Amino acid sequence: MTTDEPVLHPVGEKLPSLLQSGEHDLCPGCGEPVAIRILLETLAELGLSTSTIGVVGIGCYTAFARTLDVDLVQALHGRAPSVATGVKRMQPDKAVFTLQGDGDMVNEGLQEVLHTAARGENVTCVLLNNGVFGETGGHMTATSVLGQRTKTSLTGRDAEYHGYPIVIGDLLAQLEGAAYIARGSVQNAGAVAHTKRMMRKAFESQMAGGGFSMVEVLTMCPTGWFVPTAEGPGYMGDTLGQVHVMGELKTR
Amino acid sequence: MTTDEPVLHPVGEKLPSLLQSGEHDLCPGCGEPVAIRILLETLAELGLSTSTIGVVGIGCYTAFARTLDVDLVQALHGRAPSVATGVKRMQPDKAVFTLQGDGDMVNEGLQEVLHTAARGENVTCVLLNNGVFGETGGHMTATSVLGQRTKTSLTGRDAEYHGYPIVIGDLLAQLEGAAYIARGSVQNAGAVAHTKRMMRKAFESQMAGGGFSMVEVLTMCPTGWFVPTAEGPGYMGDTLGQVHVMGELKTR
Amino acid sequence: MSTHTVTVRGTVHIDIEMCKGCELCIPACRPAVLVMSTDVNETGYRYPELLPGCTGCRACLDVCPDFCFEVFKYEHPFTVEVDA
Amino acid sequence: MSTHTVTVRGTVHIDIEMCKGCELCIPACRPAVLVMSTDVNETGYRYPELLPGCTGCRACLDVCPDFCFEVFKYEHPFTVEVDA
Amino acid sequence: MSKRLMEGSEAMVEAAITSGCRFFAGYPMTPFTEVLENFAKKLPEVGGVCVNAESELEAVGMAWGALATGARAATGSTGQGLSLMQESFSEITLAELPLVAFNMARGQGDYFQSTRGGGHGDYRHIVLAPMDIAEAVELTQLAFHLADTWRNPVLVQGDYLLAHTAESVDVSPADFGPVPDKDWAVDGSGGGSGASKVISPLGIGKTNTPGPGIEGQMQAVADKLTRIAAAEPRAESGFLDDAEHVVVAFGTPAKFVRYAVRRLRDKGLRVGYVRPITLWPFPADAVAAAAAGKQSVLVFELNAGQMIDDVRLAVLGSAPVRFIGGISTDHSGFGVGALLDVEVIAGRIEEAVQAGVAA
Amino acid sequence: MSKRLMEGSEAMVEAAITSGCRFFAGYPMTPFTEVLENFAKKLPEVGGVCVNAESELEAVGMAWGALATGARAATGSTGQGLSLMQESFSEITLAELPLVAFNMARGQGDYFQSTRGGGHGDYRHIVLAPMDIAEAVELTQLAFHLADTWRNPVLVQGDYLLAHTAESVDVSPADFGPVPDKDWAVDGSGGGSGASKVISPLGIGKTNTPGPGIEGQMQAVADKLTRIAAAEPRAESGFLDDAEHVVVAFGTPAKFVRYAVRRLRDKGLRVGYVRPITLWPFPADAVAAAAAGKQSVLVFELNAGQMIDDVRLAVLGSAPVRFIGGISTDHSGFGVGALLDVEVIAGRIEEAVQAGVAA
Amino acid sequence: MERELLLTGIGGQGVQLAAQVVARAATLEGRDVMLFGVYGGVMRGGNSDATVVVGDGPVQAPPIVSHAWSALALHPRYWEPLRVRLVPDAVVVVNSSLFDEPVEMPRVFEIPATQVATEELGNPMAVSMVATGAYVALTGLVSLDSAIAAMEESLPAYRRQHAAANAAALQAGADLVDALAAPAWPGLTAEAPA
Amino acid sequence: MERELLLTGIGGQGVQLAAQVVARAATLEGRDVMLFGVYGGVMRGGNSDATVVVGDGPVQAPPIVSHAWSALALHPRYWEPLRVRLVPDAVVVVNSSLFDEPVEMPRVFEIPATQVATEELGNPMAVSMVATGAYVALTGLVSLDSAIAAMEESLPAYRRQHAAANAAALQAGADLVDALAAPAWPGLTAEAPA
Ligand SMILES: Cc1ncc(C[n+]2csc(CCOP(=O)(O)OP(=O)(O)O)c2C)c(N)n1
Ligand SMILES: Cc1ncc(C[n+]2csc(CCOP(=O)(O)OP(=O)(O)O)c2C)c(N)n1
Ligand code: SF4
Ligand code: SF4
Ligand code: SF4
Ligand code: SF4
Ligand code: SF4
Ligand code: SF4
Ligand SMILES: [Mg+2]
Ligand SMILES: [Mg+2]
Repeated sequence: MTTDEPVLHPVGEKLPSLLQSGEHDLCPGCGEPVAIRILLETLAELGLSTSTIGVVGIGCYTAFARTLDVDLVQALHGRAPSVATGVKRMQPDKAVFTLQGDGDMVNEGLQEVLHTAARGENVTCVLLNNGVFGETGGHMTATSVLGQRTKTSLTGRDAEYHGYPIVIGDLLAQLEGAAYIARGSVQNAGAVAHTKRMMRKAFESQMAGGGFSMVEVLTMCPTGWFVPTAEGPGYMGDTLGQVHVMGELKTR
Repeated sequence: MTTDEPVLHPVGEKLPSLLQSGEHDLCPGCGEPVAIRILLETLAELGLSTSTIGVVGIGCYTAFARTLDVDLVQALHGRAPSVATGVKRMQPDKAVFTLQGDGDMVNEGLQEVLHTAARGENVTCVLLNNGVFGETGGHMTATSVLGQRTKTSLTGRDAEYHGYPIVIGDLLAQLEGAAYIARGSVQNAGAVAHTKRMMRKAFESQMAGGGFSMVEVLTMCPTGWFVPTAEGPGYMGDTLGQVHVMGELKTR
Repeated sequence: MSTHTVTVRGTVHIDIEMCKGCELCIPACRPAVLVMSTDVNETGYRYPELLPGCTGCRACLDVCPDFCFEVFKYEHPFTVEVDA
Repeated sequence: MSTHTVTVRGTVHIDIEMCKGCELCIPACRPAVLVMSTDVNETGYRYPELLPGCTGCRACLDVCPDFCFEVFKYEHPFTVEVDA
Repeated sequence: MSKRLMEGSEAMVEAAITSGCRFFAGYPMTPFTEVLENFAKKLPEVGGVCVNAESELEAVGMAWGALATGARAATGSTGQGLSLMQESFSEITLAELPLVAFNMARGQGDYFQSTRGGGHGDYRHIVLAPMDIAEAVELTQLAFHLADTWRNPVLVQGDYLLAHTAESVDVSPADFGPVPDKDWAVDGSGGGSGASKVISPLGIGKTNTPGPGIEGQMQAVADKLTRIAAAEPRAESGFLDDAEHVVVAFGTPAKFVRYAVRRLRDKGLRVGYVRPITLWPFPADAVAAAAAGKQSVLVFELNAGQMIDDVRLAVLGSAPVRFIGGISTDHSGFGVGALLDVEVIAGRIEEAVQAGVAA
Repeated sequence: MSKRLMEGSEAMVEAAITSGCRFFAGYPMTPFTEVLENFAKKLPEVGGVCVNAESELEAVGMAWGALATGARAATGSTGQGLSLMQESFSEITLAELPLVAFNMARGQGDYFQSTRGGGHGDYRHIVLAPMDIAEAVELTQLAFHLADTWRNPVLVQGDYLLAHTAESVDVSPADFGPVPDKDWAVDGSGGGSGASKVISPLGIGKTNTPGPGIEGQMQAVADKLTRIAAAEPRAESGFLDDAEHVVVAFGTPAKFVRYAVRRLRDKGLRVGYVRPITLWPFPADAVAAAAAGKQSVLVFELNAGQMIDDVRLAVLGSAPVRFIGGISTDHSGFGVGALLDVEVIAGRIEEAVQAGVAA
Repeated sequence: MERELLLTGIGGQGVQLAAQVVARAATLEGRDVMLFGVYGGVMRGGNSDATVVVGDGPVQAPPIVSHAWSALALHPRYWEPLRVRLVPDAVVVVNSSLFDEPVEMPRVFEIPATQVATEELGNPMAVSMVATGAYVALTGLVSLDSAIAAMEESLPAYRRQHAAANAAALQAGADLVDALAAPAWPGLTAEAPA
Repeated sequence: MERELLLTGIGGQGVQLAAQVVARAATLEGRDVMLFGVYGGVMRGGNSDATVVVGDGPVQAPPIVSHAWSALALHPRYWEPLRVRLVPDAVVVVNSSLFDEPVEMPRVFEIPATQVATEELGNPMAVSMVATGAYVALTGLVSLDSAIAAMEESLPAYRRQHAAANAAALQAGADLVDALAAPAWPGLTAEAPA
């Protein structure tokens, strides 16, 4: 190796500019922080750092309410879309987003997000979909796919016993009030880059007054799935990713 | 006219066998009693009179809880599908239905019906969809269509201001747990007959263990729409009927 | 006054006191043998009256929100002469 | 022992104390210049170490859940000899 | 401004708007519906927003969001709809957001829900119970002021009669003096500066500006509630001077009671009344003072007996406390029953007084 | 059956199942989650059903439906989740369905919610507050019995410690004697007979068999609650004989208090305790008896002061009542804080006693 | 001083409009007013009652009054429960066109309101305005001018075209009675109604 | 009579298993037992504490005890807050392999548990079992036999294969100490542990 002092150009900061600290208690191999980085970078790149209000749901990601360097409102489990509605109506020029998990958005708060979308509310909902209630110990949620392992479906979700998953992105895409709906993932670096473009489009749509937008991000939960961290992305691709398929589901 | 005493065969009883009284306080020209007749006749014709439990929501139709000669549980506004779930799980051999309005099912209880459907719960939800909260005075609901007149949209529902309608039957039909979803109406005698066939199929599906079924019936609410009773069916055809289109939306 | 012949296959009993005058039964009747009264019932509503020519199709019963109709078919249809 | 030549376009700083050993960065690195340590950090986790040949693509940074990476590109790429 | 004839719902909405309320969300329910209808009509006229929320849960969530931006905002329903909001009511109190909520109740059965906090945990809402429309106007305006002053929710408790009676009233803006700056509100400008904010019931802050933590937050709110309890009790009383008996009642029924007491005075009965205007904080001192030395304290409320607990806690055994109210509603359940009659009430007071004298 | 080592959540679930509970629905929330998990595991083994409901609102609705068929059924959550169930709690009480609900609370801040009815209207749930697992087993079994006896919901109030502590316990079926027939339950067979039924909170019946109407139903339930209030108060007490001071506490913290009192007795302090086992009906007579002639009544609860109202209502000024509890939780908010320490509690009792003597 | 007026009739007769007219007229005259209407929803033929209290200071009476100074009875169907709430010498204006039995009270004024509206005015919708005209003329609770102004205020936009006919009906009612035969306020002197 | 045992260590050392073993063993022996474990979730290196109380009748102590008769300390990191809750003459078994500083209390038993587990048994996962073996041998709170049976009961199905190694570790721990050097119950006499 040469020993000269070569000139270095930073191409990736350790922390996104909108994160006060990288420390967190989330599990090793968790996909949520990765998705949050995408969100924060997008906001900064769109110049929205000083004109954004986020509304945070309740799940593992809630821990980030302390570290995101963005004005935030902490909502109750499931209620973020309505809170975001109230925020947006009073601050119509600001970028308003929610950060929710599948338990939060698709179980407890299914009605909230659907009505918000139907209303064509001009906010962006960000869904971190891992198919489990991570925070309470990895139980099955309304998005867990058939065959998926969770704490309450250790041998895989079974339609007969547990019912069928709700493919929330597709459902939201049905609603006329929805302007932009897309589903990405943090399965690998390519997916991250792809998802980031979706995130950008969603906020661009909001800032253009397009109506409701939603970016769903499939995230690994090795803890709830009972898989080694390194196998998380692969397991996700084989299970969640087969049903909640990546792609833009609605553009307007 | 001849004056002989000719032989008469009854072809239509005044009251369905499952109705204790035909008196009710619903408005002139209301479509709800017509839909309820369809439901009751179907139950009787399928031989389910003594093995049916109904769960009634809150709306104008609630007045019928006193007169339906069927075992009933009165639920709170929006909550009937969960109550029906509890009933069905303990009485799996019985026919279990809900009777709900659009305000009840699609506003307050949207989440309940979607989760019940996704779970593939083997119950039949009957929706009386008039696009208004009739009971509280005719306000716009989540199913009111663009241009529809209601107490809160006297000049017609406007997407920009009021958001878009939820086409609930179509949405439910998306869910894998749904076995039979159909939309009829009581617009005229033909529609009544057609809707009755749908009602029959829904209960047949339930009794065969098919999973979730739903029959949506478009009903006139001349009071909430501010139209003369005789114009109710026509107005319905021009508004609600254009968006919530009659037909079988899912069969399995 | 000219007359014409009408076949009568059925008939209806109308509980006029139950009627709320909504007129939904009127267009439901294909042979158009229901017409609204000029008189009102106890509650103040006009109600349908039957002209000859009922087919016993029960369309009126099916669309009436107030359970006013009972429908019958004659075992043997017959004809009557009515004013045109 | 044979050697071969590797072009170095970038480098990363790894905050090994932040690392929770999930190994997600390992397959993310196309040139496969990240390998897990045999040693553990203060909290007891193994962590990635950089071999020569980084391209500065920031894939590791993008997939790391624990904000361990800082990525740089060299203004002038250079080559090194490494053991095969 | 001269007096105009207005229904209670309309007057309260105008009062809210003169107080600067610019956001409302609600879901129809008798007898609250007209409050929503009036907000829907009048807020857009002043550049405000009224959302016909899809349910009570959405309604309170929307108000939460609007409040977080520093706007004056409100929601409401009947007690039944408010039951659905209890999780939010509890946590919004911990988050110290100045919500105003209208409970157009069915009868007076919601006293416990309103005053004890129907939700989980330690929290209280200031509860204002007007007896008629003129007072409803005044207390609605006060509600927004108190909410902002204390950063605590305030409930305006009415009923079917208050909503649907019309009175000639004057709704002019009221000035209660300044309220603290809303430097806690979020407008989105804090991002990236290291000084962004978070509005949370959990006592969290940011890494750079840590919050008090959950225990600290709960304790801070509890301490504040203790201060409110000392500062804000309100009551009205009458005919106490030489009274031997005192009747306690609140809300619309108190207007019946007051009228009945006046009639009984005309008949020579030495009876007075005290009317809690704030249900929480309960005007325990006023009630205790009114009860002092009386032969009996009679409690009239349209429920199975709820405020009577607070009366007993105020009186603490120093005078006998008797219940002369009860459940009363018409067939609709809207809470306007046979007991809402001055004659009946006067009769119950007389009976109780005689029973007391006999005993 | 011999004793087995079981966590509280597991023991309560086994107790429920031995009591014939065959339906459960719930939604995870710490520290209630394990109750749900145990029901999910054990109910299918006995032919019962546990539904992982999609939210608390669904959960209570499902239980409502199951109860209507005559099954023994339950739901639960933490106080926060129960806040979402308040509309249903109120109305299910009016519908007279024998719900059992578990509140695995975070601390003791839900006392008001549990005892005053957090929802609208006049209703009460019987509230049982076990102090440890053995008692939790017994009271869970009693809960199902009381619910059926009175056709009224019963709440079993626990906390983080109760859920997560393991004890060696014996869960054998308990026999509390017969309960009334469930002739009101629906099984679908009534249709077409003219004798079909309707289960409703609104007091309606059918045309053929009219109900009492809404006022009648509300009054009937209120009257029943009065009878429950007389029949069902339960309390435990100790060291009262020569005591000069008495401490009142409930639930798990009462076990700390009892232990602390015992230690203080060893040190010669003349202090006793009384522990409400039913929070509603509150054992006012037992507390009043315990307080009679004492120098002070000390109330320890892990909240800002809620049960103290009931203690004051029981004692009615006949002895000074002092609060020695407080808000206390760890950073998670789960309610296990620094006050849950025998030393600290004993210290507070000693201090209060000395302050009382000094005063 | 407070003056109470109870109104009763059935759906469709215009009871609520009559109550509005009196209440708004009194408001126009600077009095304090309270108005509470109870009506059984949309159903034709149902009960329609209302209460108006007019005071010379803030109204002390609660919205449901148990002792009323006067009544306006357009239809006998729901008259009885209202009658028991009148003071013994209450001023009672009765639509004699529909009351078969005479009302046995000391100060009853029988007005053939339905007959006047239908036959003289050719306007069956005007029953309540005829009776109201008579009531205000008899009592002077408010002036006829105020009543007419109040009637115009009370009509929703889409009914403004009825204003003139209603005014005529009020006048016709007033013309049926002796002005101030039962004065509401002390010191009122009889003038010809405007 | 009640005997309290506080356990402390860090995530991964097996503290919760050790607590289970003692609690279940006592249950097997017919004693009344209470067990409360607090552990900081999934994170490696976090705090892992537990409390066991064994009684000869229903346990009176609350789940968080402020005066404990004994302690088992596998790691020094969270030792201090636990130490203050011990009675002055508490029986303390310390994993001397990881404690740099000696514990200054009258009845401390230093057991090189990590060293024995790693070096002698070649089983680094067995640290807590070695220490538990020593503790039960020293105190007789439960018998070693019961501890072994309880250990088998405590293993989840997918870990049953570790039973023999754990049994050996318990025995190895017991062998490190003088049996009943600190007897838990009155009247216990020293026998060679089984
Ligand atoms: C009303 C309510 N019910 C239940 C909970 C408990 N709870 C907290 S987080 C959570 C699950 C969160 O799941 P998800 O949103 O998918 O987030 P994840 O933990 O998977 O990131 C639940 C059920 C709660 N906080 N509030
Ligand atoms: C929780 C709750 N919110 C509001 C209401 C008030 N409410 C009663 S009926 C009704 C509307 C019913 O609408 P829908 O179900 O469409 O029936 P319809 O009256 O149109 O037949 C409402 C909002 C209620 N009963 N409960
Ligand atoms: S439980 Fe799952 S979602 Fe939660 S932090 Fe751990 S891996 Fe992430
Ligand atoms: S309001 Fe509408 S739905 Fe209700 S009874 Fe009248 S017409 Fe029917
Ligand atoms: S039965 Fe048919 S033909 Fe006869 S009246 Fe009715 S609709 Fe007309
Ligand atoms: S449909 Fe029925 S209610 Fe309507 S007019 Fe005909 S008979 Fe009367
Ligand atoms: S920047 Fe790219 S090449 Fe360099 S270590 Fe990271 S992933 Fe590998
Ligand atoms: S992805 Fe991050 S946390 Fe995971 S092993 Fe690599 S550096 Fe460590
Ligand atoms: Mg999740
Ligand atoms: Mg409707």
